Amino acid sequence: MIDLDEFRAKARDWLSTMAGEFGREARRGLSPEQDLALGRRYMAAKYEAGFGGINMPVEFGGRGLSGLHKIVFETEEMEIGFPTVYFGISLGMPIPIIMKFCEDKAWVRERVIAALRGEEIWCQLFSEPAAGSDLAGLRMKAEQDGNGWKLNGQKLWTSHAHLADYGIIVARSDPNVPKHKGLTYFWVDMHAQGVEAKPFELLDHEVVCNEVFFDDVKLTDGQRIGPVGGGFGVALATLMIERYVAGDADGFGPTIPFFVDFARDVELNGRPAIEDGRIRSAIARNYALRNGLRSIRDRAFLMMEAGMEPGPEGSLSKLASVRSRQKLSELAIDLRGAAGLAYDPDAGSKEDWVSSWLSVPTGRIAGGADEMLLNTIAERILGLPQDHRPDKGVPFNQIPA
Amino acid sequence: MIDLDEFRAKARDWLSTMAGEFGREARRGLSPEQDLALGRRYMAAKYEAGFGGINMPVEFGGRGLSGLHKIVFETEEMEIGFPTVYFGISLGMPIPIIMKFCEDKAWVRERVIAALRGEEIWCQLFSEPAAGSDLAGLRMKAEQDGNGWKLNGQKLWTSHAHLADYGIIVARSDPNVPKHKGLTYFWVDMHAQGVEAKPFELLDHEVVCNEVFFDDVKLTDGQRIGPVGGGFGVALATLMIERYVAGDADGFGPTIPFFVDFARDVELNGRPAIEDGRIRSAIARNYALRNGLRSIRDRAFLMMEAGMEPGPEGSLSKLASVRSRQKLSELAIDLRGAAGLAYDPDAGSKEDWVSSWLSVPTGRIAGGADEMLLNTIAERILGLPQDHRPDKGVPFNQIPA
Amino acid sequence: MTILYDEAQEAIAVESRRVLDDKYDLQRLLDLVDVTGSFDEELWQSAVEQGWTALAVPEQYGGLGLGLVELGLIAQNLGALTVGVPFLSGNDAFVQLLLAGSDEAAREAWLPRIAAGEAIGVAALGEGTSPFPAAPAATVVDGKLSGSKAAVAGALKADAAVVWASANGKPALVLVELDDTMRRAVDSFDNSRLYGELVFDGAAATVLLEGEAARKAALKALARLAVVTACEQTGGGEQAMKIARDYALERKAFGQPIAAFQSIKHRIAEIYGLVELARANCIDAAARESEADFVLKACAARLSASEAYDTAARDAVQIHGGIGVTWQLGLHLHMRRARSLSAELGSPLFWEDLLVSELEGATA
Amino acid sequence: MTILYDEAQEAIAVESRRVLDDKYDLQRLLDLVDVTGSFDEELWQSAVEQGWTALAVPEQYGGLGLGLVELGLIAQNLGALTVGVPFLSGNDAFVQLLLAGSDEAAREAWLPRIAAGEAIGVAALGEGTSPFPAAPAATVVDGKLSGSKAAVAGALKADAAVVWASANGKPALVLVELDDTMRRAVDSFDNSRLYGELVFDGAAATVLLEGEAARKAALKALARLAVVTACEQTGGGEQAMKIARDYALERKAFGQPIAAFQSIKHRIAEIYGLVELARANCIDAAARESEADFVLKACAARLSASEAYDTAARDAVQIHGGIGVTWQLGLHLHMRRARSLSAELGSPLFWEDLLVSELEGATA
Repeated sequence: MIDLDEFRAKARDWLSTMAGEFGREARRGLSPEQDLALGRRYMAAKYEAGFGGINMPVEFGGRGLSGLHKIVFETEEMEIGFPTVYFGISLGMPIPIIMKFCEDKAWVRERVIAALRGEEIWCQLFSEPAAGSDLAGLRMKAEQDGNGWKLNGQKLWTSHAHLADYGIIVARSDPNVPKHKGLTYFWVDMHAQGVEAKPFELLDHEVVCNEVFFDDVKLTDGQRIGPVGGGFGVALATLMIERYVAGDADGFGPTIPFFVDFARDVELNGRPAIEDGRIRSAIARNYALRNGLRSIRDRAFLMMEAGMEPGPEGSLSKLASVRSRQKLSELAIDLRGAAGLAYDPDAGSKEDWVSSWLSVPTGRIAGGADEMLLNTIAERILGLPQDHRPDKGVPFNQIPA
Repeated sequence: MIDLDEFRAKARDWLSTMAGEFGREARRGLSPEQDLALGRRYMAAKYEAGFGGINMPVEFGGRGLSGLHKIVFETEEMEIGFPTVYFGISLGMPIPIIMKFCEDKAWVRERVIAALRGEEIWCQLFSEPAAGSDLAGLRMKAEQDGNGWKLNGQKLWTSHAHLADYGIIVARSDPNVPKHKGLTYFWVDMHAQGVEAKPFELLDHEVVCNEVFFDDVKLTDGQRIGPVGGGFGVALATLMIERYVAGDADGFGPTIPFFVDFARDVELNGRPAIEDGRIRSAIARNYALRNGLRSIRDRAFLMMEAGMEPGPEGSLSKLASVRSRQKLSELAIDLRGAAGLAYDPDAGSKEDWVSSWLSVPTGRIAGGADEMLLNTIAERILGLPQDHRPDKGVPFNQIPA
Repeated sequence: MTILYDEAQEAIAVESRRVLDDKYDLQRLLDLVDVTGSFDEELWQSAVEQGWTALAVPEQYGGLGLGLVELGLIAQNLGALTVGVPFLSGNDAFVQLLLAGSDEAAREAWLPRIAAGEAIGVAALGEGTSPFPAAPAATVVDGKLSGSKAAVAGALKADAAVVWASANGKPALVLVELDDTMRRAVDSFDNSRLYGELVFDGAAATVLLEGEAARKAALKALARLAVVTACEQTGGGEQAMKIARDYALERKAFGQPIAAFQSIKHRIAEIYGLVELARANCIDAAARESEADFVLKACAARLSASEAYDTAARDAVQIHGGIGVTWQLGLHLHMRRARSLSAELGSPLFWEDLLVSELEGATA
Repeated sequence: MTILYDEAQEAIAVESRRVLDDKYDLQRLLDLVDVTGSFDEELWQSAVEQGWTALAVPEQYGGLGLGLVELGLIAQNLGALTVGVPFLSGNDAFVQLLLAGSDEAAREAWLPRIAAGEAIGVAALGEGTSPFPAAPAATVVDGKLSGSKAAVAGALKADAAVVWASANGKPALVLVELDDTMRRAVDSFDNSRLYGELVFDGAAATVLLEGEAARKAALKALARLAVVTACEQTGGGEQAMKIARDYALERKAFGQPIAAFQSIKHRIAEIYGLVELARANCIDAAARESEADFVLKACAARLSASEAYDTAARDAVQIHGGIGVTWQLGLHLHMRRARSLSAELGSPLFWEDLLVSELEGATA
């Protein structure tokens, strides 16, 4: 297998040749449709260049390298701001799940390659209006229908569902057993009769999430993934895949050097703000926090490289980095006083404090709200008791709504 | 009734004549025994001067003035640092309770006057090893014994029990009913056969709290306060008395002006620390917090004076002020760096940062831990649900220990 | 002045809230967010009809002659509903500065129109990042004002401004009509605040006050602006707290309302504490306008109210989970307003510094 | 240097903890708190026997020639048990400063004795409230040192010090034997740190380094001291967190372990996060000693470890309720140690400023 440093060098070379056509600058001012089209072309180019499906098995069209190779590539790729956002979930969870669970290998290989090339997009239909943090509380109904199944109900928060060709979905196949036990997992064709995705706007006008309605949508039993009633287990396996995805110590917001430059420019009491103790404190504290997160990540990489299981402290990354980003963004805006009131909707959240501040609440919720992450740390790492759960062991249809 | 301003003026006059004999300076270097003896003499002088039992009924030996008069006097009194600490609980809860509930009025009058003059001290025997925040979880056993009762068990955290002549106590008279329902309330003679108070040290060597053991201690039924099984109600009434006692916006620690003076003296990077933004922030934030608490208190006084019920926001006082004191004390010590390591055990916690810092954890727990205060605000003021309580409605002797 | 509300004040609080609740329209507010220069004209008309513009104008100029306490009660209700009319505090600062000067003609010209809702005034004190520069760069020479002043709420629709400027090497407060003034509109994340920089290029300016008298009057006007804004922030914080509480009681997860989880429950209790401290500081400050420590108290109100609203808005969104970050729910209106009210009068750091300076003055 | 521990390092961590656990005696530690000039002699003897004094001394001077990573592992264990022997970090700084200079005779005289546990050294850098004054007031004239240096851990028992002083108008590092030096003992809230001010009145001083070379060596020694101390703080924080966790699992209220209440549960999880960030920064810094950004990384370790220990100690006491504030439980040993380790190397504010200065240097 190609050595990591050599791989990084190759990746950098290739990425730098792509920056002009597909990078941050090339995307400025594009409509969402144009940006998606650009993204599809970039994915195809990436696949041709041998950087698609880096750690996926060769038999499915991947490159058969390690997860570390993938992380190295993506870290470099993120710097340049390519239009990859549409394909992250698609390739992150649904594709690995169908590779792992679906039996028709030829069909899977077709799907994987189409997804890697940006030709097809998959979405993940988990959350519902009454089932967010409490995933097992979902109500989407899956009924036996002849040899197959019939889906009825509503999903919510489904990212990119309006762009998606396929989806993975968890539904309730048996309401008479406790809630974790009555779920079954399927893949669905998003173009099938009865599926309707309605995108809606987030607080910064971003259109990513959808309500998705299922009205008597027919599935074959071949679309089932895992056993009947075993859907919660497959869902957990799906979510576990997220665990080793590269985080960002800056919480996907501006970096500390970016803040330092800002604090040199902006004035406080007629002097550069960076001379003020409060600003120095904010810089130092946030630097220390993010340096710690980077050190944790680096150690995890080294352990994976050495064939060891990384420590559980990796679960701090999103929790700590996004909160750090939120506070620093607020401070930056306030520091500018009346001059901080302006907003440029086209600015990116890594380069603009207002954009960062407006989109950060989504980051604190997506992929596990702070409160759920704290529970996970407390329960799984520290062995503290689960919260009281009145719904535990109660048949789903007897839990008061 | 004497007007408040006139009363304040009279109180100030009298207090200033007492400062030399009984004030902070006079107490410096005294042994605990000497300080207590001085305190008893001060209480007697106060009673003679007409400032004892300010808001207690005249029939019991009090002065029959309003609660506001009492608060005005005590605010002035606190400034001078008299040795009143031994009598605060005694006069604060047990004496009002016996005035309210005991039927032998002549006996009550004797006790009240003796307590006001500092001749007798009462303690409050509530908490136990397994019953702190969860008072109703107490285990002290009260068994019917002929016409009277017999107490067996242990109390904990009883302030001044080793100095006390009498106490009020809650005990479990019936373990077969849910825990709030099986309690009965009594007064006890602390010199009776079988009572043993063992004082112990807190982390700053202060000796206030006791373990108190009861070994077949006999009581008459006349010592019962309230109905059999009605002890929890009387206990709550006792705790409610605390509610309108004057708080201290400085959390019984150093004031903001004291910190300002300190921050002018201490150097940071070769300049007075007060010029640094972080120090200015700490001053401003803590000033704003404490000014808010003072405004809440002043408004409560005015409402009481106008015959209205003050708002529930008074319950913030201890929670907010003691946390503010803790953080500011830590900052002050750290600011001095290596020079902040010295400790003078004789210094008071309103005038010395290390003393304040060492004793502040007790303040965060005594009179309701932060967590309990937040629960009270959430449940009683905001109408949020009670925590899950697996012991609710379960007979006491069936709750797993 | 007492810190207990009298009956008339209680009535103002209740009645103004009723009017606002009647007029409240979430969709209208959402529509305003993205359009620079937009505000809620319908609601403003009601405000004028209700006499809110006349409230703190002296009776001799056609006003009701009421004070900071009453104004604060209205501001609190405006804040609670994140209304799209940014004129109350600016008008008041404008009125106060005219009253502080000695130009009776200017007062007679403007105050009745302000009271009647026919004109809108602002105080333009800040420049760059500073809400109150010691030596303003805007300069008056021979009655002509040049220079630019930082974005002020309401500026895009204002008819006149009192401007903090330099004249003859000393600071001064000058009155300027804005008919011909260039306004650099700010495309903001909270557009119904009508933010605009004012750019003066030889505008006719009447000097109201000069030197130390001007500085004192400007500082006091800024402090009063801070108190009115703090009331607005307190109202916003309280409302965000209540929205979070109601949602936490209704939303269930794991078989119980999420309010039963202490991470939610205690957080709401902490916000309650911040809101009550802010309210207490606002009441205290409003009652001490004529005292020597008014600026100090105003700083305390400003700081605690900014913290309360900021925390309430941030946590309310977080407590809502996914639904909290949707455009349509509109909870982001509180998040936006919390930030805009915090930034528009200068950062908390400015107010911390000012508070300590006042405290140092008092204890020196 | 890698940031994964190798087998030898893992062994040091496990073995040193075993030795310390064997020797741990709460009552002995409690007895030390109030007695100025006391320390845990028995434990110190074990430390010497275990070779911890020789650990980071080069082999040519009778040491084991190991580095900061190994030292940090021992420090972490010392911190976990709030031991009463304050010599590890001071010895190390003393050794490092002798190594930085070029006085081979001094090295040969002192390093073998330090390694053998026969002598104790300290670095006396601070004065007044500053842990590292730019222009030290202590002055060397004609080989005689005068002036006083701020309290240093271990000073009351130290045999020699490297002192940050001024010589010929330039900063210098000088070696002084302390036999005849007056030590102003500090009656402290954490007496087993053996704090004493050193008061020099014409003590014989050997100049090790002068000028910019001295400044660089002193800053690097201070940074290394900060990393060793940060490891000690991290160990203390982790232990306080575990004590709180164990108590919360065992203590019941309202019919369930208090750990089931989110206010307790989430607080412990937050402390876990702080401890892991501190550990990660310590590991990172220890591995970068020879890099240009070592001081920067040391500042990060110092700041996050101070915060972690402070929070862990404060919250552990609070989580314990009443029992937590008793003398006899001894949890206050963590509270005291958290404070003393935070203050003895200068306040967090100093380290914040230093971190930003380093960062500004790096990104300028």
